[in-house]
Amino acid sequence: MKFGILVNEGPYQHQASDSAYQFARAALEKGHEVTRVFFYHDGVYNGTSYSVPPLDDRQVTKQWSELAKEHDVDLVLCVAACQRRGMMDDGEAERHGKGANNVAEGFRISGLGQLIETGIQSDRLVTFGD
Amino acid sequence: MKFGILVNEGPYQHQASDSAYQFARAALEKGHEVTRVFFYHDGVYNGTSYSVPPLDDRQVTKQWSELAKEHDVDLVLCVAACQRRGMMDDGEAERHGKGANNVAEGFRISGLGQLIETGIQSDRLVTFGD
Amino acid sequence: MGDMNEGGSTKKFLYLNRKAPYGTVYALESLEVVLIAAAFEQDVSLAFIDDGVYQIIQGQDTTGIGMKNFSPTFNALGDYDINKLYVEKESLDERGLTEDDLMPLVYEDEDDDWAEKPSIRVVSRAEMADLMQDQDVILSF
Amino acid sequence: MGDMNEGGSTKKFLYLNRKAPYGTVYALESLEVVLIAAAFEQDVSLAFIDDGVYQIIQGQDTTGIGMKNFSPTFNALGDYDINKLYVEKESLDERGLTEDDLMPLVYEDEDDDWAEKPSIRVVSRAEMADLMQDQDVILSF
Amino acid sequence: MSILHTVNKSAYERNALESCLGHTRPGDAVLLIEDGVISARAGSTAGEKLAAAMAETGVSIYALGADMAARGIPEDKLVDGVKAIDYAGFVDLAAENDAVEAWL
Amino acid sequence: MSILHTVNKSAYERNALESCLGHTRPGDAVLLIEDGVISARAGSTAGEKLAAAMAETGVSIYALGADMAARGIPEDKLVDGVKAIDYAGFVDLAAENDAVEAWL
Repeated sequence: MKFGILVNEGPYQHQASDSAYQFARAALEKGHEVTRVFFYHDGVYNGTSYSVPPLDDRQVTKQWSELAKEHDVDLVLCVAACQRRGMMDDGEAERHGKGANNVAEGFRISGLGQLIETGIQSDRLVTFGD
Repeated sequence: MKFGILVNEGPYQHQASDSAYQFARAALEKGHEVTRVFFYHDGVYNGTSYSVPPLDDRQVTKQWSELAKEHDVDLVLCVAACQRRGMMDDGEAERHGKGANNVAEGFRISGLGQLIETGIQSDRLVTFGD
Repeated sequence: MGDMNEGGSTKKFLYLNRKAPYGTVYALESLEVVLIAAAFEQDVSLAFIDDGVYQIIQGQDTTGIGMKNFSPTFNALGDYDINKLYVEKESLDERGLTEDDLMPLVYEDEDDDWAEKPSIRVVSRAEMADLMQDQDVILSF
Repeated sequence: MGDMNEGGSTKKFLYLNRKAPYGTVYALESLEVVLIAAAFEQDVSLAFIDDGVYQIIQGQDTTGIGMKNFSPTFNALGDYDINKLYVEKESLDERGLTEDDLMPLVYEDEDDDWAEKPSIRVVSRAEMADLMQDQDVILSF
Repeated sequence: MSILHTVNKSAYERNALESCLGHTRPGDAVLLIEDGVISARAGSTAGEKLAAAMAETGVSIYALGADMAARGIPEDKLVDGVKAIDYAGFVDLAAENDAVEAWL
Repeated sequence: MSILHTVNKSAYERNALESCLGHTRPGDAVLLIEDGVISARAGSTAGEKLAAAMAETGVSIYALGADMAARGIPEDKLVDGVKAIDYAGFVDLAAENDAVEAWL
């Protein structure tokens, strides 16, 4: 079965991203496909490459990056949410003439259409938020 | 009277930062002093220089920077919260060997002790959160 | 925007709005998804329950809080063929609100000589529960 | 850490904990402030009401959710002279909890030959309300 | 001693207002801000509870006008006894009371 | 048709569980995750409401074991009829029902 996942909150403040990650891992372990994780609202902060959590804490961004690499999961950060919240890839930084790429490996910035597309193309869309 | 302000949430997702800003403005207009605004938890995202909100939306970070400049308000981002959430000044970027300065003008990164100090030195501490 | 629906399938999408506007961004960013969704030619419904009914209340004036009043955007939904806005009666009642307190949202029915019709349908909690059962994708923020 | 309290004044600080641990970060980051506060030699109290009582429940095991179990840190508070942890009885009752379900937090009383004493004081809602009236600074997260 | 309590969430969504009202003392002030103002609309179930609490607890209840306007609540739709104030009034309340307690 | 409803907040803090239970149909499943598991502790006021809802609505109630453990709730302290499951069980529920509805 194809699962799409929506994450509405950033890392650390809420458990949403942790729960989504555990769900994605479990789905993959059961042989399902996780087509895309769409990060909306504060969820885009999950993709920051600038995070340096304490060593004894979970490394939220790194976990997602590794999941994407291992299982070819598409991690999409909503572009409009990124603009409000200070997340930039090279293209965005160049377009706005400020900032620098702070998007971690395995994540990409794209439009809200990717969320609708996930809803259409996956068998189930599972949402995690506050 | 001396007011200290604590902001627990980032910009846009919650109204906390907006309410805190309006409160600070009103306090200053009435002749009070706003000694410090301490940004904790996701509140540290208020200090990102990488934000490019839509032009018809409020510019949260810029408003704070201007307030700090006009009224000499100390805007402090909690260092531990910054590390988890990907906010860095030059010193932090150098220390961790990654990232770049994404702290906006008028904000500085410092320790939680600054929050306690604000509680001690101000007449009232007013908290805004989720 | 052309045919964005590559798979060709049409699904029923329900947008579940349970939160008040302005205190959190969810109401605004939900509406932004709905507007994008219009290009995908899916079957779109919006549900307003609990404090979500305040999203479409009349007379919103955000001057004093420095935020943009996005409620006029709801008027545009009809032009995008999004005209099924279900509002739960029990949620209105609890809050001391009636349908008259809501914005008079309308659309033009192309199957009925472009007659102007109301987009808002006040339904009971039981009807709202039935509506949910009938969906393929339910989005909550 | 020396005398961090430059002004020389001592204020009464109350940390208001109303949220469950792990679902949100507030419980953990509140505790981090309390630990820092210890260096400032203020009069510190902690209040646990509503779901906040779950922060000091026994037997927390976070293995399955991939997060760090920070509840052992509460054991260290006594060493920092933070030994006034007020827990609201009504909040425990509602949730089907008793004092026995909480961690047995203690401190050594230097004024009583270092006798080990409980840090947790279960109080009524009315007593909690009185406690709040007695504070200079109330921190909520 | 008296406390200014702030409540920023609706009584329909969260228990913050109820918990706050259970911890006030006569002479305290409760200020509804952000989504909290929704609880103060007349003719609502939360509004009735608020009216009862005012009578029972001897606290004064305020609502931030800017947040009421954003949520389409005119002053004449406020529960009797709740006073609409602006941010300057918020600052005054914070100064007049001895401490500010946020019910987040 | 059936729905898997997820509730991630405690019934003491928010109205999500109550609102969810008012919108279920017989055959639906409700899964308590994160702070939501607090509602399922036996001997609590929320637990009693949950038991009543199960009897009245014909829904199945589940709680995520990992979140229960983190909050110190052992399986034998669950309200009768609530089933503890792991993340794999969560995935199964999402697959078995026709849609997943998050009560955020």
